[in-house]
Amino acid sequence: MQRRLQNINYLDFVLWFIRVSIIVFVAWGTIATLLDNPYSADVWVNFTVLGLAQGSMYALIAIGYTLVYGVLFMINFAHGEFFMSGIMTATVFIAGPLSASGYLNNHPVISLLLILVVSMITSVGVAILTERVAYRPLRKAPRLVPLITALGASTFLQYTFRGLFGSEVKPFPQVEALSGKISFLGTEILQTQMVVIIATVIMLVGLYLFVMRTKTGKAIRAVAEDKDVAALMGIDVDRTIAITFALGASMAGAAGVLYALVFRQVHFYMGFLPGLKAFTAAVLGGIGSIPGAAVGGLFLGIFESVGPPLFLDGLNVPAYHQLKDVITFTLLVLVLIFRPQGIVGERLAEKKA
Amino acid sequence: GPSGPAECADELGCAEYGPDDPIRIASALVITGPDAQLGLDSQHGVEIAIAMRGDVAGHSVELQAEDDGCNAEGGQAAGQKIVSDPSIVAVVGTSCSGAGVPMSKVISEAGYVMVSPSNTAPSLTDPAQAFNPGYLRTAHNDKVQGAAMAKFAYEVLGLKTAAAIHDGDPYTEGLANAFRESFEGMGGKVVAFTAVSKGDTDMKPVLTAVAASEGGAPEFLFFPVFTAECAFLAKQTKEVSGLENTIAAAADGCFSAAAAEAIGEAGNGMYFSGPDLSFSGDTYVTFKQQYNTLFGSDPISVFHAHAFDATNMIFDCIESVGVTGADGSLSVGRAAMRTCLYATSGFQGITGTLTCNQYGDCADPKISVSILENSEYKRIWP
Amino acid sequence: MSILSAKNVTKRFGGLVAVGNLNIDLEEGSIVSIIGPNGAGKTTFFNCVTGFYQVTEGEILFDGQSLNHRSTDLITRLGISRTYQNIRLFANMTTIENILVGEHPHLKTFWAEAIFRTPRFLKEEKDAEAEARRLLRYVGLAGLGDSLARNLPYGAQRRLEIARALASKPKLLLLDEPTAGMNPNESAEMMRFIKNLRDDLGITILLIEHDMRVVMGISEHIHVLDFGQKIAEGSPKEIQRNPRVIEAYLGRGAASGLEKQTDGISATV
Amino acid sequence: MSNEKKFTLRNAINQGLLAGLITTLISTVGMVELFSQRQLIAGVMTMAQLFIFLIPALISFQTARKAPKNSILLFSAVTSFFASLPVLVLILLASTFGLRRFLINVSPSLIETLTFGQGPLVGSLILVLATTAVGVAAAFVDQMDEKIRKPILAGLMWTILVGTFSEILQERLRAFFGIGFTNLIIKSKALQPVAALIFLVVVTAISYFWQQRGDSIKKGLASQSATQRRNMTYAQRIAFFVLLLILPLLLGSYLSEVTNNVGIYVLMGLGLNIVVGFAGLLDLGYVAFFAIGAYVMAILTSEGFLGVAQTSFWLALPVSVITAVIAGILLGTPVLRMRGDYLAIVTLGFGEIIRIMANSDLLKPYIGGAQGVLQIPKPSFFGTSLIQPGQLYYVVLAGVLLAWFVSTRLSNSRLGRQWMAMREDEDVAEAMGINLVNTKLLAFAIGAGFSGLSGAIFASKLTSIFPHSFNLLISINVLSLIIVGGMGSLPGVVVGSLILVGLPELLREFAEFRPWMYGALLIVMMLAKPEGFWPSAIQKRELHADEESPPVEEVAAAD
Amino acid sequence: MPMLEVNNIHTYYGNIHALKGITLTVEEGEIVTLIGANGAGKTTTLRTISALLRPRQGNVLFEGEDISKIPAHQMIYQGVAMVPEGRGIFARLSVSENLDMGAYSRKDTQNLGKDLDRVFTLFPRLKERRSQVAGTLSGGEQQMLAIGRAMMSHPRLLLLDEPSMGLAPVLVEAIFDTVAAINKEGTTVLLVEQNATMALSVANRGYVLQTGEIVLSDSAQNLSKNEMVQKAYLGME
Ligand SMILES: Nc1ncnc2c1ncn2[C@@H]1O[C@H](COP(=O)(O)OP(=O)(O)OP(=O)(O)O)[C@@H](O)[C@H]1O
Ligand SMILES: Nc1ncnc2c1ncn2[C@@H]1O[C@H](COP(=O)(O)OP(=O)(O)OP(=O)(O)O)[C@@H](O)[C@H]1O
Ligand SMILES: [Mg+2]
Ligand SMILES: [Mg+2]
Repeated sequence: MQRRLQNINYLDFVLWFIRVSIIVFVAWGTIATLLDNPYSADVWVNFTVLGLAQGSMYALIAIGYTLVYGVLFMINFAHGEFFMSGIMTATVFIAGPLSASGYLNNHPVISLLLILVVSMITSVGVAILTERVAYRPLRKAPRLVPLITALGASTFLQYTFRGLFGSEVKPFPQVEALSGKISFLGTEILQTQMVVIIATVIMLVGLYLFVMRTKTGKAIRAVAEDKDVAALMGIDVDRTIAITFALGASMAGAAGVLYALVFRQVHFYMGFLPGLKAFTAAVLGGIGSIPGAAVGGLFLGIFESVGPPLFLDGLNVPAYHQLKDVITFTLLVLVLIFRPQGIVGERLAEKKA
Repeated sequence: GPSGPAECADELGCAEYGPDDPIRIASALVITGPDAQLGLDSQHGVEIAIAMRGDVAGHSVELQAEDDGCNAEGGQAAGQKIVSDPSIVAVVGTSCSGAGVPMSKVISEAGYVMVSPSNTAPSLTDPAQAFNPGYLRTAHNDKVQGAAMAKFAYEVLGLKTAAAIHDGDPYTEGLANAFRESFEGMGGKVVAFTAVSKGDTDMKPVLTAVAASEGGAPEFLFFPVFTAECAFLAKQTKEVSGLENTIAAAADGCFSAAAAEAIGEAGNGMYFSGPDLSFSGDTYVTFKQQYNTLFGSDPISVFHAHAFDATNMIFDCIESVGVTGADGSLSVGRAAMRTCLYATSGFQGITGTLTCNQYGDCADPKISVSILENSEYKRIWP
Repeated sequence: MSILSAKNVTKRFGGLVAVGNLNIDLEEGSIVSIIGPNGAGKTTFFNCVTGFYQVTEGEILFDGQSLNHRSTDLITRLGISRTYQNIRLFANMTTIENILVGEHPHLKTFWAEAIFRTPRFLKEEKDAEAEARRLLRYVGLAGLGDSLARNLPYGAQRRLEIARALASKPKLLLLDEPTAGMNPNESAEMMRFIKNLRDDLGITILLIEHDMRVVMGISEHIHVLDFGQKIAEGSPKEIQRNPRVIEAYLGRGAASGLEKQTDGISATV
Repeated sequence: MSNEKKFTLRNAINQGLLAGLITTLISTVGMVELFSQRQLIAGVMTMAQLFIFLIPALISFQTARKAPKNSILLFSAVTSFFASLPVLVLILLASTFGLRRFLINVSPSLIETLTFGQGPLVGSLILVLATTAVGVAAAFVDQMDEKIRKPILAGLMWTILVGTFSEILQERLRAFFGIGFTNLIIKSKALQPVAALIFLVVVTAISYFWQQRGDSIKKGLASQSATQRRNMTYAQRIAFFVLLLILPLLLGSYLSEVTNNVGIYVLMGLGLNIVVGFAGLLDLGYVAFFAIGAYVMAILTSEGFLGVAQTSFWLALPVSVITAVIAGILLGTPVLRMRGDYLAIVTLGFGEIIRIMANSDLLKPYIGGAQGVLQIPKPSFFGTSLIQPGQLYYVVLAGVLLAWFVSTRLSNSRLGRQWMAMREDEDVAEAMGINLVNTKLLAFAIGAGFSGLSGAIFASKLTSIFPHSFNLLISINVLSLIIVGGMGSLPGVVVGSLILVGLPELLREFAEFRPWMYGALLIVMMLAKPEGFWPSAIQKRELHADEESPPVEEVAAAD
Repeated sequence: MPMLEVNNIHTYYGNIHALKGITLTVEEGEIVTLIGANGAGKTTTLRTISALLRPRQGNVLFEGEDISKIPAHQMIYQGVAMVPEGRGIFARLSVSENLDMGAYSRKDTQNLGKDLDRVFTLFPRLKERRSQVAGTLSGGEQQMLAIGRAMMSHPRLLLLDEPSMGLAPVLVEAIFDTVAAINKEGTTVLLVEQNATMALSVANRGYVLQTGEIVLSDSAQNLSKNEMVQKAYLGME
């Protein structure tokens, strides 16, 4: 034991110090808040459910990051723009006119399906084009290079859509059929949020099954491991990668519709922050893992919602909701110090020689 | 000689134009990034002012449009660019106060003059803080608007508890603070003063927390933020338990046709403070028509009118201080321009009757409150 | 005195016992091999010695000092260095730079001295480079100092890896399958080279190999692992005839082939 | 080459359609309209027209090179004809449906620009004919002898460039030669036709003669003795330093301002280059240290109510740098064990945390919150306040030179090798006796120091700082510029900054399309030069080492 | 007509001229081996045949058809499968998923069961570990899996790149037995090996490669008697 202590180095010491201080701080804040008891139990449940709904959206977007990362080991910063492009297009060309003509609320199911299809198709189209132009030629380049083109593609797409549709916030019509509240886990929740949670679960499970069970899914996983060998098996690597992008983008396109249903407005810049959050969620859960993206997204959503009041309210921090992202990222650091591979990520082998 | 060009005798130099040269003014507004609609809208105002005015002092007018990027470095760079061009006589800008601070310094040191259509930060016209000679604005000072909204809520609506939310932008933060100070000063209670972040979409946690404030759910909720966040807040306020009876209000950052459309039905009965844009005059009707033909929509934000006025103030001064030579050339003294602009008084603009003080506050500080009904703003107070 | 001794070393990965209760003692100046089927835990043992893994149980002593809980850099500073089963050079650095990195534990100057180019720094750099070139010659790569490591042919890369390992002036050198992927001729050459290392420089050598001609040709002592356990140890002759080893590892064909060959080979080395 | 596919008419059509689609995109996002009034060459060509014809011309040029030898003109004509079709469709749709309801920039004036003000029918005809003509012309140029083609292309390119940057040129010309002379060449941003023609001819001629004589000059250079060449480089170096010293005089205040901005990014880039380029630690939150440097400078020197000390710039400078270094170590520690992309996201988080904290109501009483810190004085030097960009330039230059010096010295030292080894293989580096903790922290600390220095200069240059100036985009921009320049390469940092910071600044005229162009530029540049514009010696070695390393036999013979 | 005909191929890595005109043939039903020192170009030859690399000059004919221009992922449909150097198993897929990937190109899914049985009969170890994640298999097991996976595509020509590398002697024997068995079942094999002794003992013919060129070709028996081969590759002096 004594020798053990002797050998704990500076780094371990500091890391422990950080862990302990974050935990102490969080505990202190939490206790102070709970003693103060500013919110009733209902409110806490409410916070959690709200976080759940928001987290579902992150999870859907995070899937795209994770899929692409799994296959190309590349952070696709343009993914947030795939999300934006689909719903922007669907809003301008479909939702707007449909709502203006009154068709939307008379035939909500057909309309929503139409919106969903257009959004997903646009997102997928943009994704495939981006992959073809900005990533495929660079597959053999150093890893940071596609990262930079991704950043370039992100800006380019934002401003392309801004140029096409204008810079103002565009309203997305309220769908009457989904406008009420229903009760869920003992609290009132918006129907749209319920839709988000349910749709997310369905899509995540569907995607997981697709990737684990189908031939194409297995091909994706094989390409992720070794492109040359996958080609030897008869897998068309370029096509498979394009499919991966398309899958991720279709999730993003769907997430766009859910986003629009809940928040009822779209904007050319709307992909940036959710994209960043989803990326954080993907890493938090363990990048490269589909369940990881789901767990990471939910975790992030809930922490964003519950974290600030729980940890900061009792400490009398002014305007503590501002510090939401501080909490998020601190949490991320904490998680990654404890589990460098993310919450459910596969353990990257211990150092191996 | 008698047929020669106009001579310049101004201590700060002149902007000089040949007989056929256009007069050049610059704009420095935010036209990129997430806040672009604010600046684009103002820039449209300038463009329409130019189009509607026709020739100024016998010369056509050309606009040099710059981007202030809504940040300090963008303002400084745009300023440097502008002052390196001696043919520019005056500047309409900036959009954002943050860009205005360094830019006003550059402009001032170079002897130029700028009129901002949308800077509202008190510091810019405060000689103890960031005021520089050569800086004026047609936008009102935050202090005025915050106080007006507080007065409306406390005295007109008779509400005793309120909450305010800003988004960390210097503008919204300043306004929310001004509101709080006035409201508390009058005896009201601010039960929650909090903030969201720019780019946030899910406001429900914040709103839920506000609803559950220690002092009880506020009767009045003021969030003077910009369109996107404003629309999110407006819609979600209706969806949060506990805030059903709270009266929501926003400010001019969210006072536009586009905002009204973005908020949609949720905005019914919401109050908006802003410069008194009764805009009843014929000018505004023409203005709107022009806007539609040129840009394909109604104005997308609020400060187009201030930009329009700022531009016309500049034109008026060019006409009054410009010296036309015998050959038709024009020389506009820079110090004279400044003096003229600071001396503006009783100027009839869309935004009201403007009179500038010595630190460049020109706005007709009439703040009105409108109510939104079926996507139409209706002025109700005063 | 034994330079390295592993005492009841166990390494587990989850439920898997990669190395179980292993005891190994290494005479200073000897050449010792570890053999065993794939996945027997040989490389894992190397990783435990060099600090890549922390042992789950037991203790490894080097020169009487415990290596437990020491990080790899400290262990290298004590005088152990190694090569890797899959070559791991600094691929985008030149050969000389690779060796210079290997010399790291013996360089003393502070980084700020580099900024001001103090005489001490200049001298040290000069000496270090001279030493690196000497090592390069020693492993037979003279003239290749400025090529990038990744452009070297396979065999040259193996030798460069050894040169880099030697640069830290180790007392104990661990070689993980140094002749993998070499043909018999090249292997024989590598064998001679390894033997010289010990004879010229007095470095103790611990070797993992699957090529029995190499193992039997140069080892003075052999440990055989299977499923993390030591199933036999002894001189090459003893090991070749050990029925358990033949069963688990050598296979009857190879064993009988070896009987014939080993004498011939060791005679030529 | 034998493996190349035949280029058919079908390919030509596809190429044409692609070109047309790009042109249509440029039109629908609003770029064409923005420049419809902007004269490139007065009365001859507007910038909008350049945009309409440039892509078809380039692609026809491409087609001409691939087409079968006997039908080059036909192929180019087909390509450029089809290039006009998508635009035609746009015109058609716009004039029949109210496309503008959806696509905000498809305005009547855009259609007017696209149809040259001649109404949809005649205008479309003109468009098709003109595009085809341009394509055929491009093919003609391609057919010319290389000796003539290259000079002509050079002439055209330079003329267009001069027209594009006319605003800045105009200002500089005016400063040096007065307004009368300037107006002969450039008037209200438009190149005057006669001047343009003269310029075109002169550049073409120079380029022609340079090509003719160039070889012999190069040969002459090559035949010089080593000492002669060394003297050359000494002379060059001295000339270069003199140029650096007098640069603000040549540039004037606006370009000096641009140079200063570039310099501030170079300084940051040099720091991040140590972290990412040398040590291989992907840091996306690098702006944090920039912010810390800036805030320390601001709080220490501000004359406003937040200023605590009102010290001088020179006193505050080392404090800023040291604070940034300490922050580098503090923030570096928890991420020491993280690798690759995990590191990236966590550092990104740190950057955001710093910005959010600076912006928060929590710290507002101390550092101003959203309202920032105002009234920061500019540095003064022996009593003169360095107000002008041309004066501040020297402060920036000194900072850059210092960082450059330290970077070079370190990269050629033991520490530099430690960083590289760590970048290549962390585990093995550690097994070589390298203490990863110290090595990484040194990289973080030195990188943070440069960034802090940069931030401090930034704060006093701006005289007011706001949290918004320290957002993620800065980190991204700095990372991009070191990759565009060439990872690990010091001159690359400068080149990258010029391209990604200087160029957008000079292209202010593109207004709201600057980010759009920036995005496109990043993609195009990385596709064209994945290794960067000025790759480091190592990377060059990687690319060319193949020729150097002797064949296998020699190695075998060596022992 | 030979099954595989490689005509004077030149392959480059960037500027490295790795193959300098390799010409070889493989007849149906044969086992042909390529031997040579490190870096001689054996792997490069196999990668060129399987279209992972493109020759700059020369061509490859499979059953008379030029295959040097079809994409790599089409090769398996032609009947050519390769076991790459270092095994190339999909480490995070399970053993049976790896085998499935081997059958990715198969259209006749109803016959898969039979082939799976064949693989499992040949390698009972794989059957035991069917659901284990492949990355945790031992080296020898991984090699078996790689060969089994290639067999799942029912190739007519199997390219094997150093199947015995890094394996314990006992496994080396097993692997060569397997190669012989596969060949008996009708698969033609082109085998690259460092372990020339073993390779020549199972092969019909062999080629000797030196720095990108073929320096010798003969029947396996003659090669193992050849003095140069003995000296250089069989470790006999
Ligand atoms: N990081 C790790 N996590 C889990 N299991 C591991 C890890 N490293 C090694 N193992 C397992 O430990 C066992 C021993 O592996 P090791 O690499 O030591 O074998 P080896 O004797 O070197 O074999 P070979 O001769 O094939 O190289 C194997 O079953 C291997 O899968
Ligand atoms: N990816 C690559 N980039 C550059 N050069 C390469 C690459 N792969 C192989 N080479 C070079 O090509 C030549 C032939 O290599 P190849 O791998 O075909 O040899 P080999 O005969 O299979 O050798 P080994 O027995 O080591 O497997 C060698 O000189 C090698 O260095
Ligand atoms: Mg091993
Ligand atoms: Mg090989």
